[in-house]
Amino acid sequence: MNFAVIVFPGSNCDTDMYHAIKDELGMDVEYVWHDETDLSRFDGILLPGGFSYGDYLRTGAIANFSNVMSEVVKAANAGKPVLGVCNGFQILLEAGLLPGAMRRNESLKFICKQEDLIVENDTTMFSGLYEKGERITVPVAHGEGNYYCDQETLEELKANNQIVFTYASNPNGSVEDIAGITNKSGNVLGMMPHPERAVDELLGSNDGLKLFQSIVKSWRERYVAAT
Amino acid sequence: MSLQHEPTSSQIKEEKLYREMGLNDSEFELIEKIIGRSPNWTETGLFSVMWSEHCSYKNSKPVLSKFPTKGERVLQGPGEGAGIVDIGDGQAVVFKIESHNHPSAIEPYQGAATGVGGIIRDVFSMGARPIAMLNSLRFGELESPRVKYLFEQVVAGIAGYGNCIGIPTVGGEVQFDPSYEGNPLVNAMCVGLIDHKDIKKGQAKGAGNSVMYVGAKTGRDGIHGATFASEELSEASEEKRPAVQVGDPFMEKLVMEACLELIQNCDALVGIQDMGAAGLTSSSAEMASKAGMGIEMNLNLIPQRETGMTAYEMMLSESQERMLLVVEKGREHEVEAIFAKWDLDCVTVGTVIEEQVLRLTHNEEIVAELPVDALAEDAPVYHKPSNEPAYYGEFQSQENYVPEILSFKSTLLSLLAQPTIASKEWVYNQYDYMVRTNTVVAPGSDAAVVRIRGTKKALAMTTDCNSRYLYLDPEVGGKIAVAEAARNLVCSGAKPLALTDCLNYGNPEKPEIFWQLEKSADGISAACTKLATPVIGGNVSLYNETNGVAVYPTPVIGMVGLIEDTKHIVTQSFKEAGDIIYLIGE
Amino acid sequence: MYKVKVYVTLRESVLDPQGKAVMGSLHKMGQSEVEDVRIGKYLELTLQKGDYDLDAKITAMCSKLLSNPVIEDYRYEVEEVVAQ
Amino acid sequence: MYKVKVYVTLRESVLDPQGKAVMGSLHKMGQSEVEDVRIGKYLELTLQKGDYDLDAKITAMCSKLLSNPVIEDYRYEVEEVVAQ
Ligand SMILES: Nc1ncnc2c1ncn2[C@@H]1O[C@H](COP(=O)(O)OP(=O)(O)O)[C@@H](O)[C@H]1O
Repeated sequence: MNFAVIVFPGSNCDTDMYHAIKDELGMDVEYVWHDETDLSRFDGILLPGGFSYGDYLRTGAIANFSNVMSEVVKAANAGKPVLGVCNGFQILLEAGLLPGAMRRNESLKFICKQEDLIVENDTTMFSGLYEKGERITVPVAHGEGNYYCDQETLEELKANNQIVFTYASNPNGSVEDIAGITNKSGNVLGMMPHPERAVDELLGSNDGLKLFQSIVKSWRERYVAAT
Repeated sequence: MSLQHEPTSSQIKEEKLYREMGLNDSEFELIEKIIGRSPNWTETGLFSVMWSEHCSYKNSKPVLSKFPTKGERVLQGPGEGAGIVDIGDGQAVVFKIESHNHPSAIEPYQGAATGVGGIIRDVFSMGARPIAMLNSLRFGELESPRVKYLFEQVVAGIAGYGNCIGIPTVGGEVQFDPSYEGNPLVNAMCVGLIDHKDIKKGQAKGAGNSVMYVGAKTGRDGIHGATFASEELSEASEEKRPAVQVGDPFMEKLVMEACLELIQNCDALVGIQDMGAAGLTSSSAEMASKAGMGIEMNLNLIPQRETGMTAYEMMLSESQERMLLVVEKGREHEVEAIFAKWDLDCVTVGTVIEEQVLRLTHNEEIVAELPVDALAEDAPVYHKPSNEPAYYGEFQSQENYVPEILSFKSTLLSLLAQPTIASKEWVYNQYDYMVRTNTVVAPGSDAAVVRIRGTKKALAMTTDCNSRYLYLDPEVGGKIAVAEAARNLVCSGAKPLALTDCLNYGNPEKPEIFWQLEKSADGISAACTKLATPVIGGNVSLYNETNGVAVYPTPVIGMVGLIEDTKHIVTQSFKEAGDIIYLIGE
Repeated sequence: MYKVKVYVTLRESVLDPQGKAVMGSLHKMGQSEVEDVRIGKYLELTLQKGDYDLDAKITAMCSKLLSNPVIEDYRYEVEEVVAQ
Repeated sequence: MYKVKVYVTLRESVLDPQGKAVMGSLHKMGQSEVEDVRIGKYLELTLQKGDYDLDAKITAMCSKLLSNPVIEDYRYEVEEVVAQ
C-alpha cells in the first residue's frame, strides 16, 4: 500500500506518521506538500497533527483552503481510506468531510498524556483488528479537542455506528466522550488521540499499530485478494 | 523618536543623553576615543546595545573565563549561537540555555514564549535540527494571585510556543521561593542534533558576498530590550518599556524549516546568525567582526511592518523570528527559491566589505559608520569589587541544625506538599513532550531521554540548580548543582558529556552579589573539571532584583549525556514488589 | 477604503468553555453581578475600494473562513474611511 | 439587567500573528482587496443591576482580567435590557 502524509506548513507530526508507516507498518509512504494537485497515486491519505497554519483563527480553518484539500475530498469520495489525526481531524471537520466542530478543552489548557480509549466499533476499515469494547492506550496532545455536534448529528452518528473510539475518562469535555468518528461511508476517520505515537513499546505503547494494520488488511481484502 | 527629532551629536554629549540608553560617562568617552569623534544618535544606540551587559558580558567576562571549556568531544565551545559536542558516527549534539527573565516579569506569556523562540533560533542557526526543549523556572511562593498568574502564564507561553513549533518539551524544574517574588526566572534550553558536515557559523566571510534578511518583518517592538534586560526592575521600568514582542511560533516553524533546508541543501550559504538581543545590530556587527570583515547595509531594503521607521528603530528592534544570512555573490536566487517555498521574506539588504566597518545607509544618507570590532569586541571589561556578605560568615559559624522529627509520616507528607517538591505533572502535561516520537523517558523521572532515530543511541538531558544551597554557600552550592545534574544523567543510564549554564544573579555592581557570582563560578568550575563536563556555552542574566532585593544566586545547569544503547536506559520508579532497595553513597 | 468590523460569536446552544472560565474568575474577584459571559472574536478588516459587491464579498469571507457555521454566527458593520 | 459588549484589541505596534495568517489566507482565496486584518476579542457580559457604579465595575473587570494592558486596549458599550 502506498500512503501519502500531507504536509501543511505548520504540520509537526508528519515525521511521526511517516516513520510509523515506514518503520513499524512497513508500507510505502511519501510526504506530500500542501500545494500538490494530484493524489491519485496513493491508496491511503494521512493528515497528521500539528498546527497547520499556526492554528490561528480556528484550528484547521486555514489549511482547509490549501490546494491539496480538493484532492483529499476526491480521495474520500472515491472510497480511499483517509485518516486525520489531531490537527488532521480538525481539518477534516473544517472541510466538512466529518460532522461537528472542535472547541477548546474544558480546562482551557493543552493536554499531553496517555489516555485509555474504548473501541466502540470494530467493523470499520480502521478498527478491524481491534475488538469491540477493547481498551487501548494512545496518547493525546491537543489544546482544542473538545468535540461538539448538535443532538441531531449525535443521533445520526450513533445510528450509523460512526463513533469508533471513546475516552475511558474524558480529558477534554467532548460530547459523549467521543475520541474518533468516521463519515457515513466509513472510509474517513478523524481522531484526536495519536495512534502514530503508539507504535513502539519503547515509547510506552504500541496499541496504535493495529489501527494502521487494519487499514492494510481491509485494503488487501478489497484489492489484492480480489485479483 | 522620528528622524526630525533625533538629537544631534553635540546634544547627546552635552546633555548626556547617552545615559538614558544605559551608557555611562566613561564608556561614552571611550567610544569617542575609539571612533575619533562624537557618535550620532543612531551610533550611540548601536553602542549602547552592543555594550550592554546582555550583549557584551562586560561584568561577567572575568567570571566566565574560569570555566573549563575544552574537551575531547567539544567541537564548538562558547562564542557561537550554541555549543557542539561530538557523539560519534559523524553526529553531534548542540545545546544552549538562555534566560528571558525580565520580559517574562512584564508579560509572562509572551516573555516565556519569545524566550523559547530565541533559544530555538540559536540552535538551528548552527545548522542543527532542534530535538528537545527543557526549562528552568523560579517564582515567588505560590500564594499571591500575581505569582499564580505569572506561573500559569509562563507555563502556557512555553507550551504555546513549543507545542506549536513541534519540538517536545521534555524536562525542566520549578522552584518557589520568596526571593523570586518580583523577579521570576524563566530559562529555556534547546537541544539539537547535527551532522558534522552541516555545522554553520555566524561569520560574514568573503568581500562582495550578499547579506540577506529572512523571516518576519521588522517592527518597533522590543527596542532597547537588551538594555532593559541589563537593569533592575522598578516602577520606572514600566515607562521605559518598549512595545512587547509577541512570538509567532508558526513563523518560526517556517523560518526553521527553510533554514534547515538551506543549510542541508545549498552550499551558497556562507554564514548564518539569528537576530536575537539587539537584533540587526548584533547579528551584523558580530558576523563581520568574527570574520575580520565589514558590512554595508541599506536600511531602506529591510522588510518593515510599520511605516516611517528610523534607522535607530530598525537597528535596535527586537522583533522576533528573523535571521541574517551571508550568501555567495551571484547565488542569491538559490536562497530566495527555498524561502519562497515557505512563503517567507528573503531580501538582499547589504554586502560584505573588506573595510572592517558597519556602514548603514538610509534614504541615501550614511546614518552610521562604525568599526565592527569597536561594537562587538571593544566593550570595556569590568572587574567589579567583590565582598563576602555578612550573612555568609554568620551561617558558617552556626552549628549544624539537626531537626527533631516526631512523626516521619507527617514530616514526609508536609515535605511532599511543598510546591517545589510536589509533582510537576500540572506543568508538563501542558507540554507536548512526545512530538517527533523519540521521547523514551518523558518528564517525571530524573532526566529526560530522547532516542536518536536510526541508531541505538539516545541523549539524556536535565536542568538543575538548588539556589538555596548557593545562597548559603555559593561555592559548595555551585558544585552541588553540577553534581546533581550529572547524577540525574547517570541515573538514566547516560555518561555526562558537557553542560550549558544560565547565571541568574542580582546587581553585579554590589560587591556581595559579585562575590556570589565569583564563588559559585569557582564551585561550578571545580565540579566541571572533576566530572570532565566542560561548559560549552551559556547565558548571563544579571540585575535580577526588585526594589533592591536580589534573587538567590541561581546558576542553572543544563547538562546532556550520551546513552550508547537504548537498552541501558533506566528510570527512577520502583518496578516490582519484592525488588531489593539499595542505598549507595555516604 | 472600507473598514469592516466582523463579530463572530458562538451559537447560543453551544457551551463556551472560555466564557465559563472567565465568569468563574470574575466571581472569584467578587464580581457577583455577572450572570453570563460569552467570548467571541472581533475582526477588523481594511479593504481597498473597487468594483465589487461589498456585501457579497464580506459574506463570502465570513461564511467560508472567518466563522465556522457549525458552531458560530457572525455579523458585520462597514465604515467608509478616507485613505490618508 | 445590563448587556455589556467589550472589544479587546491588540495595541497598534504589537504584532498580530493571527491577523497576518488570516490575511495571507484571504489573499490566497483571491480576496486581494484586503489590506489588513487585526484580530481581537469580543465579549458579551450579562450583569444584574444593583447598587454599584457601572463604569467603574466594567473598567475594573476589563483592566484586571478581560484585557492585558501590556499589549491590549479595550472599549465597551452598555445596553440596558429588560430581563425576561
Ligand atoms: N518546568 C518543567 N518543565 C518540564 N518538566 C518539568 C518541569 N519541572 C519539572 N519537570 C519534570 O518533573 C520531574 C520532576 O522534577 P523535579 O522535582 O525537579 O525532579 P528532580 O528533583 O529529580 O530534579 C522531572 O522529570 C522534570 O523534568
